Amino acid sequence: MENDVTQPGEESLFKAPPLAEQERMLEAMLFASTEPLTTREMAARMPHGCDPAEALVLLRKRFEGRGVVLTRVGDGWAFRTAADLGFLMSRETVETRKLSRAAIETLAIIAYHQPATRAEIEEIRGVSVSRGTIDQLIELEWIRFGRRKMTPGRPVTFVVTDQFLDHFGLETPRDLPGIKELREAGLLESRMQPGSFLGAQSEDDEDEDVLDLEEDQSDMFDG
Amino acid sequence: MENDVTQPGEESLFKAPPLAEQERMLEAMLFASTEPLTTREMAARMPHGCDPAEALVLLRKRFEGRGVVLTRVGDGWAFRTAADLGFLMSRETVETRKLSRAAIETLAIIAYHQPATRAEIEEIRGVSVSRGTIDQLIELEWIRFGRRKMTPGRPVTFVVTDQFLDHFGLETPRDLPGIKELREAGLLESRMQPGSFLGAQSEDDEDEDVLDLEEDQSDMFDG
Amino acid sequence: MSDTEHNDDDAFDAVAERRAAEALIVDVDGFEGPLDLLLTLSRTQKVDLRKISVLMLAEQYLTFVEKARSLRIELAADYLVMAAWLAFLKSRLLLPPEPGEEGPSGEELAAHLAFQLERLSAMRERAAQLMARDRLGRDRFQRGVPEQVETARTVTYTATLFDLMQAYSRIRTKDEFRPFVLDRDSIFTMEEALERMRGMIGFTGEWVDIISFIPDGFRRDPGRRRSATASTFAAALELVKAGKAELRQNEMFSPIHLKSRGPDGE
Repeated sequence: MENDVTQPGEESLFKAPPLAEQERMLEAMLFASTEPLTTREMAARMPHGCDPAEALVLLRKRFEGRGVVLTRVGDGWAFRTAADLGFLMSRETVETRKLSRAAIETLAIIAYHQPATRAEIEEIRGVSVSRGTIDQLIELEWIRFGRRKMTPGRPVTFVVTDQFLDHFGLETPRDLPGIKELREAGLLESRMQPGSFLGAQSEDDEDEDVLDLEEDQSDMFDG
Repeated sequence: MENDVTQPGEESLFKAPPLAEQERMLEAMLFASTEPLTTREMAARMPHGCDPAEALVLLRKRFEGRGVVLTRVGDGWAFRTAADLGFLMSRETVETRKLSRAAIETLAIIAYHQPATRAEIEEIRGVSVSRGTIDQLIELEWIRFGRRKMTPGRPVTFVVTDQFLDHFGLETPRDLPGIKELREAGLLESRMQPGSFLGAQSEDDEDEDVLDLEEDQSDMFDG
Repeated sequence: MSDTEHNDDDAFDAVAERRAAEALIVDVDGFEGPLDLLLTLSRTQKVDLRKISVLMLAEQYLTFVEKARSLRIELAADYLVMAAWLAFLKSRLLLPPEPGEEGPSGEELAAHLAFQLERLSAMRERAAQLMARDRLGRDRFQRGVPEQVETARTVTYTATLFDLMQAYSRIRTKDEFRPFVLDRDSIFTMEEALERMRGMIGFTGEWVDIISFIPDGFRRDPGRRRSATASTFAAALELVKAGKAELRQNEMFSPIHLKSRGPDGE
């Protein structure tokens, strides 16, 4: 922004590489990385004036129907092999730990109800969530802590991660199978028992230690 | 893919998949493989009757001049970044290291107890905090100096920064999971009695005066 | 709420149902809580969950619990809590509400239970669909050899929230939660001073400058010296208080002398 005579637009016209060249660059970067890259990350590595978003459209189109396809994962993009060719890759398969039924259900509940509190998960499953279950899902990097709920006790919430989306081939959480129907059927509403029974119970026992900690933390805002 | 009329099962029984399909298979295998693949290895994984050599010619041609190229490596084949785009990979070599145990513990204490004085950190960790540890965390911009404590000696305090929140995906320091949540997630050992933890926590608060006095003392001897 | 489709023709079904219930009992460990069991029982009604007869379901459940009891199978407490609640629900559904009675009606409670079952069932289905998707590392694969071009290497430090939490948990669960200890070796405590002086004054019968009790390591460095001086002085006062020594000082700021009162001074 010094004493440029040219407009920023013109400048990038002269200096930015042609779109086809930008597409090559994206291709190289995305091939080289195992993890999804965001357009911001890619732009940072490309010469000044490049627009990854535009080149990305071309690149995605180019790989449509190919053995390797360009997939969106949350905010990022990644090349992944086409699902119908999985049979060729038996040797690359990493044997994953088998998840317990409790873990699978807990994961689904978090994905569909996110952000979900522990009490909500327990309310839906009708049983308490064991310590190991959440731990396992966090370790797999499929869930993480979200914002605290603005309800009494300010319970923490759980949300799914980009790794979750990547693993299950979802572009965004909105692409979860049947989520629209569930919402329309009112099955994603947090409805508690009239009166009190299941669930209400687990809400009550928000331990004092949470409060304790919060008190501690809230001190810093008083300053 | 293209205009398949036959079922996949029949296909492999009677005739090899169309060449375009074979090309897709090569593309996927070469992409996902951890090492270069020979045509023989690829043929072994593909349906009966496939000819990788022929499809390889097509695939190689397809990637000519692209961001990645199909390269011969020894007896095998592998995708490699085009030589002229190597500069894009340079940022990928940022080496990330895990924080030392001392640093992560110090950071955790500051995050949970902020504003925290050096003496408080030492009290909780049970060992003295090296200057390097604090310096490193400040350099990472994860902690900064807070207000001085209004206690004798007016010790400086440390608090976490916005960059810290950003890095750890927290919106506010209040979103840090509390003790109860840590325990529920299986991160706290059960052998620790909840009571004793609580006790320790509240003791900290009571001991504040004592702590500050001791720090005061140390200042005096620093002379 | 009571059912009209309960004909005598269903006698056969009732037997089959009872058999099914018995089979369930053997598998009581296979259930993840009472809600799960209720969902399984509801399947025997072979109707859409929205049309389920909650009353009939309550009866099925109570039969199950009764049966388990007769077979002397111990059920976890939450199963019994649910049984009690269902018995209460049943009475609410069957009896007209008492005048002035408070709380939700039987229908409201039944509707919520049906909602819970439908929701649990829906989540189960979705969970199964999720697990059946084309998964990374099983059906879809990432690049086998991520490329690394070695150039200028910058080091950044990283940690995840998980690391942070683990670290904090680790500190908080240390076996011994030791009280505050000064880990500074430049401090000579009063206890140490007292220990040292007790060992030395037994042999002295004459006035000695208390400075001479300061150990060698604490004489040079001003900070250490100050600490040792203070603690030695405090220890000397302690000895006087205990009647084991006498102190004297000729004038302000002059050296302080200490003399043992001898072994008989005890």
